[in-house]
Amino acid sequence: MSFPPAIDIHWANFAPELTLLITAAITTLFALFQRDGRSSAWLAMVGAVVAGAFNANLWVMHATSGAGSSFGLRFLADTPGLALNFVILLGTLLAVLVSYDYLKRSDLDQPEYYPLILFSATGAMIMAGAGDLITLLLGLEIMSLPVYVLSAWRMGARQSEEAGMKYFLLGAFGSAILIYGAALTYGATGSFVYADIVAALSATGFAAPLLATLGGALVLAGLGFKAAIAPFHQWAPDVYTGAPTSVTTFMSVVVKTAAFAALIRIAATIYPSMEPWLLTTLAVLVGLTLVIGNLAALLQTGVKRMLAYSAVAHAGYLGLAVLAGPDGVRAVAWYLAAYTLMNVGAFAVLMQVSDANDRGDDLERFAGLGKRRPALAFAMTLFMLSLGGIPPLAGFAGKILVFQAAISAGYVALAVIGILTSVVALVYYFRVITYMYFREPEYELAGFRSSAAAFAIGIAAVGTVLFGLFPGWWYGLLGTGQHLLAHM
Amino acid sequence: MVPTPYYIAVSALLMTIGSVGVLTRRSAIMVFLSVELMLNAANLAIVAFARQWSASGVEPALSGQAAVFIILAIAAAEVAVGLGILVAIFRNRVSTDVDELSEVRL
Amino acid sequence: MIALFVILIPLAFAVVTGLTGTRRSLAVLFGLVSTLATFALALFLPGSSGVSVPWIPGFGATFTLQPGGAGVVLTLVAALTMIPTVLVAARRVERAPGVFVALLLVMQAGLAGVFLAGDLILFYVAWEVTLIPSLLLLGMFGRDKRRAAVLKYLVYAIGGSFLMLISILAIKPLSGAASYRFADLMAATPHLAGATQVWLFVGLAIGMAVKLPMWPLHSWLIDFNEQNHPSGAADVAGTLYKVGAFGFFAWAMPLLPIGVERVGPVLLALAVVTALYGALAATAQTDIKRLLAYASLSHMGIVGVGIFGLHLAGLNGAIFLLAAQMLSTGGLFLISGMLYERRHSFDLDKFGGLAKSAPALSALSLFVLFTAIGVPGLANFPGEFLSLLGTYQQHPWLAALATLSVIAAGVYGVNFFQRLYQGEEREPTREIGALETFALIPLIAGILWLGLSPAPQLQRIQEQSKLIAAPTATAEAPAPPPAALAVQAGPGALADALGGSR
Amino acid sequence: MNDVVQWAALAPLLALVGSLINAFFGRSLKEPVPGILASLAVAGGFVLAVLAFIGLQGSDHGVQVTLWRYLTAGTLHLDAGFMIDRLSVTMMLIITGVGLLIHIYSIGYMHGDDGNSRYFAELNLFVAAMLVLVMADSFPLMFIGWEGVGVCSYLLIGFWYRDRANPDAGRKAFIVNRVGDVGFLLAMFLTFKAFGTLNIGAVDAAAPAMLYGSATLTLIGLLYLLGAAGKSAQLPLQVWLPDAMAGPTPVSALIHAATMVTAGVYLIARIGAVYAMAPAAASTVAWVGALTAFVAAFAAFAQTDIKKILAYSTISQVGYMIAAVGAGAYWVGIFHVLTHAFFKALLFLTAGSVIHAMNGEQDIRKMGGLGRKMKITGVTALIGTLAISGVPFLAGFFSKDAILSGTLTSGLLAGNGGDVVYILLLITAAMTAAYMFRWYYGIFAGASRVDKHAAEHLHESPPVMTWPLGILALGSIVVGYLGLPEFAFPNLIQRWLEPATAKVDFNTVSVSTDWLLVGLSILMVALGLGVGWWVYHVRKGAPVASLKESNLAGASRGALGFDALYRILFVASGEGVAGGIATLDREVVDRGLTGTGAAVGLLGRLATALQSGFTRAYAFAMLLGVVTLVVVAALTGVLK
Repeated sequence: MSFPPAIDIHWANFAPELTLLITAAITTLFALFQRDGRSSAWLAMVGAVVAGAFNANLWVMHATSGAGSSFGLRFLADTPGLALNFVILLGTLLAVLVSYDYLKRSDLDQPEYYPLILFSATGAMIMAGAGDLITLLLGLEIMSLPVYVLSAWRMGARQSEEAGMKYFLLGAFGSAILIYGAALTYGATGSFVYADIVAALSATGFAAPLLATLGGALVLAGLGFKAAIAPFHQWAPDVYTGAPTSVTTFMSVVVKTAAFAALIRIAATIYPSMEPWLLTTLAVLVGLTLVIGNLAALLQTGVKRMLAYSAVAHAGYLGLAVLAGPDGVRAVAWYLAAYTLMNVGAFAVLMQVSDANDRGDDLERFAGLGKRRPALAFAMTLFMLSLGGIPPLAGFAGKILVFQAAISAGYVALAVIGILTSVVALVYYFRVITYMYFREPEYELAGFRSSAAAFAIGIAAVGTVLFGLFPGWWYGLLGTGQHLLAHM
Repeated sequence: MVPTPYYIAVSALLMTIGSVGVLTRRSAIMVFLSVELMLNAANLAIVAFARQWSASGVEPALSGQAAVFIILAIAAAEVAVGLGILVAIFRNRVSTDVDELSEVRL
Repeated sequence: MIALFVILIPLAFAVVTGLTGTRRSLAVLFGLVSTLATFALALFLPGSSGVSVPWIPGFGATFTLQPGGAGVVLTLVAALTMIPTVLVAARRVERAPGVFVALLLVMQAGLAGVFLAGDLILFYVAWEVTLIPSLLLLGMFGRDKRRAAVLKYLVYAIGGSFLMLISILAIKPLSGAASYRFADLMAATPHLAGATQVWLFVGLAIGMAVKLPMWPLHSWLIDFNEQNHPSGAADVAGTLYKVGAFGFFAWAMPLLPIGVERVGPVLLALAVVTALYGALAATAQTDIKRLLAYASLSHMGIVGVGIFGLHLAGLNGAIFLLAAQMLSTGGLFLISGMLYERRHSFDLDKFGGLAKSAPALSALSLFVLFTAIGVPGLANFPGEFLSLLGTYQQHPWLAALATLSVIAAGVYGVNFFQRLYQGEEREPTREIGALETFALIPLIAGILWLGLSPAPQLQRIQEQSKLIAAPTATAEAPAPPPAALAVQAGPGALADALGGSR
Repeated sequence: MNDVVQWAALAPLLALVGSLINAFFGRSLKEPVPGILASLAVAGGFVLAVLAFIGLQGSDHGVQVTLWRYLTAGTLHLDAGFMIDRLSVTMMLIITGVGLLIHIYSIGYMHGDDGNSRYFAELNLFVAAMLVLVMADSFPLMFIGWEGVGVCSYLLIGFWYRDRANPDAGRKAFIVNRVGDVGFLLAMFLTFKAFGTLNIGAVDAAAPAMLYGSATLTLIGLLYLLGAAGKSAQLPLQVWLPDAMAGPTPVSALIHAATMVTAGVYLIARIGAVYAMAPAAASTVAWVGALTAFVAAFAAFAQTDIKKILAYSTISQVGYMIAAVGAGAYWVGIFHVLTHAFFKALLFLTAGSVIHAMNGEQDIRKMGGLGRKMKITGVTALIGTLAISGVPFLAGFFSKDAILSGTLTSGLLAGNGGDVVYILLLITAAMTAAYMFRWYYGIFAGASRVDKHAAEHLHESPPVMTWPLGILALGSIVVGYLGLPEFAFPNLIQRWLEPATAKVDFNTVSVSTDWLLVGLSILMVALGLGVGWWVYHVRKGAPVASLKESNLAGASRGALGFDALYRILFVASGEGVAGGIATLDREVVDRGLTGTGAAVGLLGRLATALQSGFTRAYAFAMLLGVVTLVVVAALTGVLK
């Protein structure tokens, strides 16, 4: 008869999340007195930076004193969690930057935009730190609900509305499945806390393996939806395309980061002690994701949609590392950072080229960009090559990390599929370069220039290069105190 | 007392009904209600399990019951957001037919 | 340390030159300064120390440069070849010569990285880094059908190298090596189980066979050369980029002996096919660049024959030929560019009788051409000879087959010369100009240098060949005392006069 | 002593320098400077050769000059080194001596040609390469010279490149020679396999220790024979030489008569030690020589081109030499190289002088009676004709006679058909006399068939051309006396060369038999000349006129149709194969990628087809995924 310890609340350990939450609240109130979102954008950025500072402080503390937690082991502040917090905050910051002028241009500039971003980011960070299925669920919803709204931000534009509705309905469906999975797991193991679940599963004479695996499978499906792993991915291309590009940017990096943060944590702790077939099935799904994402992207003529599918494809690459379980954590965390940089960059460049209503994103738009906007074109080249995994850019380092994780875990065949599909991937990424440099201009360019976006693109580009040239430091950092707290 | 499997059977039934509803109904509202059904299926399961665990003394039913409340809250939040979007769309489409939301494809 | 600068100098100049854009004079200046400096520095590579710093700790990748014998020779010759290439490019490219030169310099840096890398991951990085500029050169400056060529080149190159990457990533975890440094891998990988070695080797082999290039993975090469900028400069760079053979020689084969033992024979057979196939196809071409492309394909076949024969002589010869053909094939591509200048076509039928008004050009062309078809005394011969000689010791029949390509080489060689320079001249042509002469001088000097005294380079290459050569090949009966029926002339005045050694 | 000898190693360098000077500055020099420079370079070489010759008198050892390390690979260490011994010095003397005369002659012959300096550059380059060939102490170095002379011959045959026919001839020569080179290469590979070295001296030294008649040695011998056949225009690679006459006549004299075509003979003599251990290979050599001699002589009859006749006779004469070295009579082979160098060079130069006088006319049917207008040319031509026919007391007589007896008495050929070889060569001797008589008579004697226009400015050539004729004519008489039959007189050349060549035992025959053999060959010569006289002088060519349309004449004219055969067998089929491969590459190998691309695209369509846009469809897909997972879970659960 073991009763839970008196609830222990370590505020410090979720200070970053708290900061962001508070900022969000303030910004919301603040928004009441604003006509446009300019000032709330600044607030949001400040909040993100402060949260980042707290996160850094936590990082330094736990680098020395092991990892921290709160609410029992229901909320964790361990290396992967904190690292991914950084990634999420980076994504948020960049998303805010690229939104800054974009919203104004395509007059979507309501002040409520930024608070929603912040709420969503908070949820994402909670997911990253979740050590318990219910916490995870909370984070998931806090993250998703604002995004549903943001997807439909372009009121009156059918595409955007459709995106919002689709995303909402399917999202609700997905989380319902996830919740049921949580319920069954609870039924099997008697707890929502990963640590206890693991303990129960690995205890001798464990009663209900079937129930547990059922639960695990449903949780996998639910998270697979957020992570856009086939066959739970189909919402992604549509929503990414329909939503305002700035929102797509945010979704494609922050939501994905959060989803994989949760997935890798579970895959590294719970799944290994479950039926092995679960991971095998996941491997099959990952392979499917790789093939579908890349082959579909190959056929796209619209860059936005191409990037949407490429996001699916990258879910596949991340999946490779997820399969590796505990050994994949570092690779996932590293990859997500690189992915955030290059993906935000790519979308930001797209915004500069396409029309105010997000139409006109087709490849012809990029024709001759190398001559008209050399800097922009060069940045895009970097992002495309990096997404394609060409050294010495961030994407390459990320790729070798995830692939080696998969290979070491024995998924060689899957790795080969991944490699073959990434050949296809390079073809469609390089196509953009082909248009920018090897063709003469065909359209008049919608001359949209945004210093904020330019700044974001600059950060992304520099980051892409530096992460590529010196992958060591970030990977090294991820190695410090390299253990999952929930694993104890 | 009623053994847990019975509850689970019912909740599974609810779950199935819910998901079938999601697939079959064309009105966004009905689809959404079906999702709510699924959530409640989960809730039912959780409380049932919570009772079982507390009975077998592994842990007090607290965490399970807390979870249920959280989930109820989540459901409520979803309703709010969902209806918001729904209303907005209804405004300029005068229809809640899910199948009309199929312009973005390929 | 020198190795590092051999890579950094061209990179730095690439950035500067790229920014000059359309300023031709600056492109010429920077290009020449960079290439000359690099070459001068490369002269001191032999015996220079390497560099090794951790790069991705925990993953096992290090930034290690280890100037090995073969790598040094290839770097040196490539650096020499780059001098005229950059010069021609800077003078001949119509728009944005600066960009063209910059891309060439990036390629040079990448190649140096490939040749000098002492870490498998770094090797791969350099290998890929070199690909991008070559793609851009083709795509930005190529001829009208360039986009199809780019796509084809991209798919072949990337497909190959990505599959290679799988093996590269797998080789460390599977072998449990301490890092990707050559020495560490060498300590572990040869003990891998046979089956593992085979699939690892196959993975590497696919990537390297594409870049060798080896039949039937060669078809990117033809369009690549046909569609590149008419100046031929980009083709030279492409020629230098045929690094597959080096990859086999420096990495795949020493690391995976059993893999070589099992898969090598297949590759040897393919190499023989490549040698004959290329040479025969070349005899049937009417487009100068296509002809040269097939001809160089045939050379690469010979290189392959030499390497997969696993005989010390063959290995030395193959790498030597790889270096020599940089000069000869490179020279021929530059000459093709000069010819295009004169007739604005690569169609052999548009030429003929040029020897009348351009005797010097025809003489130099003949010289380079005969180098290319392996006329002894010139640069290609020692490589070709040793490659075939070595492999003959192990696989007489295959080597004999490959030797037949010598005949076909003669055919396309003299066809080429005859259709360009002999016969009645249609219209008078410009004689070779100062720029063109300056462009060819370094190559011809190099050809004589390698052709007359190949021994020192062979000696260097041998440092690495030893790691691969089949034991039977190295342990030969010592040669009987030379010239038993001849009296060694005492320290004669002549030998001293000629500065000869005995 | 050695020091004097080793300076000979500079000879090739001299020629090379001469060549380079003419190549770079020749165009700015005006005639006859290039010619004089070139001649001086060769003259220098001749002096060095003579010095070496004197230097080698005392010792019968050679002198090894090592310049620098050339190749190295494991146990294979090759130096760029020269082997100056009696054999190579003899060749050097021929090359530089006869070469010098031909250079001088060329000054006159190439007068006014706009390629004058180019001509001398290439000619000098040839001399350099030829010297390297004979002086090389290792096979690869010899191969450098070997291909070098091939290249020069290619260039000089196509010297007048504006007329397509000439470059074509050069191309043919080059490619056929490449076939031979493959033989040479393979021979070297096998040599290295068998001997572990490529140093000629070492191989010669090691050969006697090998297994007598072993397959390896035989194969090595045959492969070198293939190389020799290519260079020396022997069956089956003889086809290129007649075409090679497209080059300037002095070139034909130097390269395609005196020196290059004898390289094969030299090669076999050089490695006689190997053949001495491989009787099968040796007798094959002899047979090839004899057959070639016969076939070429037969082909010479019906030719009407003043130079083609000489070309076939060259092939035939080289056949004699090859037969000699095949029989193991190495000194004899070289002896015939020497005499042949004189009288064949002479004949070519007289032909050149005639062509010069007739402004390029080469058809002997348009000649006749020229001897009356061109005294010196006529007389020297007569001497050459008699010498080659083997008329007693002229050079050809002694060397040919030595060959005949050599083949008959050779121990290597004993039981391998030495006697048949002997008879073949004997008959060929008669034929030689006959067709050479036709050649001479048709040009210089009999009634003139020269047309008026040409007849007017018929003139004797300038002294710069006639003097070399005189000297060569003199040589064609006296050099024979270096090799008087041993059984009766001291044979200088045999004693000179034998230390430098391999020993082969010949069964000795009685002096009387020897005399008999001599008589027999004289008889044959007389027969041949007599027939010629009867046919062309007495009957004014009537007998052959009746034969003109016969198959025999046709076969002779077409040289037994080797060319036609090869055109079908190799040229056509080769082009076919090449074209086929080119097409295959374009249409099949190249399309491979396109196919894959299509397949990928198809799969992609499949993936996007499911992207219908219908929310419920997506939900269905998700549910499908869930159900699959659940079912798998259930199954595994049940299976437990």
